[in-house]
Amino acid sequence: MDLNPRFRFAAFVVGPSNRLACTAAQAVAQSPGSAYNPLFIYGRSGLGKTHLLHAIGFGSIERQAGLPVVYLTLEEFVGQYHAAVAAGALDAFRRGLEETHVLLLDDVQFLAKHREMQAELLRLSEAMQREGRQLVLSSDRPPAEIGELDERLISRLAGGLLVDLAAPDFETRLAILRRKADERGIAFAPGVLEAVAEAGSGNVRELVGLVNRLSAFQAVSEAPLTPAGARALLFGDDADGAAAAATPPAAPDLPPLRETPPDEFAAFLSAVTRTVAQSVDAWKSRIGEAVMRWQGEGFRTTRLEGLLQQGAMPDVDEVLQSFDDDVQTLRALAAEAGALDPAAAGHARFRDPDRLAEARGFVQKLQEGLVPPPAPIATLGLDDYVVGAANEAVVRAARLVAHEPGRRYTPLFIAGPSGVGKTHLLHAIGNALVAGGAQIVACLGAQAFIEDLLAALEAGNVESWRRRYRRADAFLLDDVQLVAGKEQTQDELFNLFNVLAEAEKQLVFAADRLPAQLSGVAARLVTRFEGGLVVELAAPDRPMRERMVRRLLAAQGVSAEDDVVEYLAARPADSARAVQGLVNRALSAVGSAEGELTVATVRTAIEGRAPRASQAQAISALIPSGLDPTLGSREKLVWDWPEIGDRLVEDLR
Amino acid sequence: MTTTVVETWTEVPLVKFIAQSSARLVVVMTPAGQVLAQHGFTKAVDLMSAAALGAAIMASSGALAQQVGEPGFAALYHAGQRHGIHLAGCETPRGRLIVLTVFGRETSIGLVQVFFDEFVSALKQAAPADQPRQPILAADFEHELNSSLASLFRR
Amino acid sequence: MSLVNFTTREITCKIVYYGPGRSGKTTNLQYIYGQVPEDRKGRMVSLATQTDRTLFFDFLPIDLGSISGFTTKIQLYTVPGQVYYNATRKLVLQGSDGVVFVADSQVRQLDENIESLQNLQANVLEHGIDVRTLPMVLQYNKQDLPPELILSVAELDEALNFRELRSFPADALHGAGVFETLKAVSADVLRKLSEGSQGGRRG
Amino acid sequence: MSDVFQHSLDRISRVRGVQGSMFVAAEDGLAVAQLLMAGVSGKVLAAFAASLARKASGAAAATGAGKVRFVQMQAAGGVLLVALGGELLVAVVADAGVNVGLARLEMIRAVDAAAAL
Repeated sequence: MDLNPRFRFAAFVVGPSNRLACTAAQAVAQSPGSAYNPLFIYGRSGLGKTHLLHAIGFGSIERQAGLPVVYLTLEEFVGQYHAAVAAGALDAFRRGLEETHVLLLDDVQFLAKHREMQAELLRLSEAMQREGRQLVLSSDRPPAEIGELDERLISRLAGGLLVDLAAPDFETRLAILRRKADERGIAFAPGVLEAVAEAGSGNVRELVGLVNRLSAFQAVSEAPLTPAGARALLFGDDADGAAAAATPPAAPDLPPLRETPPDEFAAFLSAVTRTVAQSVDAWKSRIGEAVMRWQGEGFRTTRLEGLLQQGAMPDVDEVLQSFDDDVQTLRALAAEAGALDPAAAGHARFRDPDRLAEARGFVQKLQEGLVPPPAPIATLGLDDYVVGAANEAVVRAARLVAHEPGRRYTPLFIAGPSGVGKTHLLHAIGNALVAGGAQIVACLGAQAFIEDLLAALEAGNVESWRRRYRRADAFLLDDVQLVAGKEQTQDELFNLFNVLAEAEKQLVFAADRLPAQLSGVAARLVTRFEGGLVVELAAPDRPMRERMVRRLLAAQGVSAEDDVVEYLAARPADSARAVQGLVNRALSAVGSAEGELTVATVRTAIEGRAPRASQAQAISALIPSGLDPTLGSREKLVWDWPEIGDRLVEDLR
Repeated sequence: MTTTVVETWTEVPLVKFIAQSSARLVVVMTPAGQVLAQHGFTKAVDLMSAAALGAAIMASSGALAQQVGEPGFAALYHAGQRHGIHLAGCETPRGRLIVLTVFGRETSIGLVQVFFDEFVSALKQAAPADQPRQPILAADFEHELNSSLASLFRR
Repeated sequence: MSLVNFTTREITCKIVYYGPGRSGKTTNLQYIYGQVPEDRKGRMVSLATQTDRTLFFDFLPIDLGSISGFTTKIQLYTVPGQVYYNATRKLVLQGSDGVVFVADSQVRQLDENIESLQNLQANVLEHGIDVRTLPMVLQYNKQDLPPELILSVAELDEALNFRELRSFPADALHGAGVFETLKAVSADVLRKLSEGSQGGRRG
Repeated sequence: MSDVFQHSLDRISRVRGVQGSMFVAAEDGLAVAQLLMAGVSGKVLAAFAASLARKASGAAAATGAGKVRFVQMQAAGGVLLVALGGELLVAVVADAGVNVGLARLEMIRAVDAAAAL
């Protein structure tokens, strides 16, 4: 689309409301791609956004003849993109755009409607920025307010210079009206334009419309239009546009006022406004320049812009000086953060002087690597862990480890079939260590450990990930069998093991089998697992099961005779979780029978296919059990499915 | 406490009003503040500012009445701790007059109002109808204002 | 007292036309009243005697619209010139932000001008304001009279303007110089406000 | 407020011979509420009742007689009765043959009722 010759910088009327945007546009036109890339201009419609875009295009061509400049509205951009895709010439379309040195994209707020274009624009802007090609965009709102805009696109679009166009004030409106009147070669009586400017709206396009109406009216009537007539014509309260003589109604009979030129008050008004504005504007333009400079360097200047809105003049030197100091400290902090974690340095908090404290706090935390690893779950204590003959030895070892962390048995390796309470024990030990004064206790499942490492690798900050775990006072890892086949995780685990062991930090591992049976795990790890104490958790024996049933019933607030407890304990259950299932089914029987928990009702619930009166209690797939809460690892969820099978059959009957 | 008058016909009604209402200070003046008769003032400057302020208050309340669509307020009563002030206008054959009355606790606004009505009717009868007050010429406006003060205190 | 309200972004300031009796203070206001468009002015109040001598004050509120982000209103007052009315004149000066001293250019009025200027400083002092901090301009009115009856601007400056204030020749009856004077004093008052310095003005 | 006054004044006016009754602000001598026959000037009655009350109180204070409750002024053509309360007093003008005792009873009751408000 070619550029409209009427829209040049010379024709653009500069006033306090658009000085910032216009200066930035001229800077871009002088050296496209180097100064502010991308340049994003936003403001209500009719304030001159398109005019500026075209002016940048013209300015660039005037300096470098033949410079490829393209102006497109977003709608055209989308249209051309779809046409290229349809014609299978997408690559040609992309290369064509990437060749342009200055791409001017108008009304990009419509990006909200075209989701697919956002990725395309992101790719294009990265390519252009790499080759130092200038991208200029305009919209009726800032990027952050464009609906469902991709987060990365928002930061890229706002990454260069973001300037707004405000509605023109009285002076600028007046200047625009005079400029338009001269362009059309129309002369108005003095005061007419002032009257229009005074009442005029903020929208430049509307102002131009008003001038056209006035000139049309003046062309047909003989006498030149008077300000009062113009005001009446525009706001239609007195049709014939006669100059309404200002007769003072309430005042006593004044001496006859001779007909003096009516515009004296208007002239007085604009004179007073101008003189005051000059003395006020002096400090406003200084702050305006500072805003532009710092925004150019990518810093947020809300603090300075706030001052512009304020009426009274602040202490300009002090304000600018303190802003400079804050920016220098921010730069130093960003550098420091970058050394520790390259990704963190780019964060927005390092570009907003008002978030200086936050930036300083973040860097401090980074320095201490104190982003703490996951802690043990506080609710799992050692004392509410059901102890029985099968696990008595293990629990005693656990208490010893908690008592003398790092010295007694490190590492402690707990092996046992799933559901015998390994995880609960692991977290219980973790909590005991915390209670014993350990500052940082890392206690997590191997799956989470692996995912965390992958994220660090992806973000390229493995160093800070390593520091995160090496600072731990104790390291407890569940489901170690899951590291099988993952070399990088095992290497990291190996290094971590050595560092922590050397520092006599307590290590505890849990797995569903003995270390020797861990196939796919490096030998040097297996030997280290066996280096401390290996204990096995067996299935709960009968007395233990009895104790579990009693504890579970008590937890649910249900009382039951011994015969019921015996019956449940006698049922075959190879794990604490199986016992849990039995008790829950018994409880569901109680719920439906509304009666005492008797052996008869329990037996029917567990064995017989007693007809169920009603779907009394909706048994959710995840049964909240005190004993064995669901944790990160997936296989815990599978356990609940068989029960649903028979219930479905009943419902469908 | 002397009672002095510029125009003799005002003296009798004024003395009677003072006796009945036991007022402490009384000023009879034109709406411009020019004093026709006074009671209780010892210094000309006090009388001058009292007259100017009284006339200004009546002018302000008149303007205010106009704004709220009232023809005019009959009387203004300022209740103080030790003094009350009664300020009211009246029409006489010699033109509109304003009377400023300051009274203490020995009387009440009720009584002052009652006796003021009598004072006004007495003034209306006493006023010589033959020569209405000639309007003050613009040039010697200030002189006219001061002349009444001079006559009140020289005698 | 000029009220600068930053929350509602409004400024109201009070400008008093001071000067000896019949120097043209009220005439200034009446001319301004005639020029201000209907939607920009309030009702003009004149507390005067039958012979139109200002007894207490004339009052004219004017809306200047938005100046550097503030909706600005000025209230114009005149005072009675006669010495007799000093008590009421003093009241009108209360809380004024700017003064226009309207001098009568006639030769025979020079003493009254000087006396009124001194009276102004005494009354301003009584309100606890240092007259030097009060924005003020001089207007030498009735310059349209035959030269032999009046003093020239230079002579009047010599006699009255010992603070090097800005002075303006005027013919208030026909409007010459009226708005120039008002413009000068309003700009001074608003500029002083925008610099944020409250100066010696109190209460 | 005003219906309490009106009610009291109705009861007082029912006493035979009463020509006018009113509540008066003792301090200012201004009428607060009144029920007068034709020809009785409220303003004057209020002013003088208040003045009378003040003078009577002054006299009683001077002679150490304590608070004045009721004043009766017998005149050739009629009688003026004043009952004193706090800020308000009740004044009655009646012809000579009025049953003063009954009027007095109603007036005291009225002024106490007003004081209680």
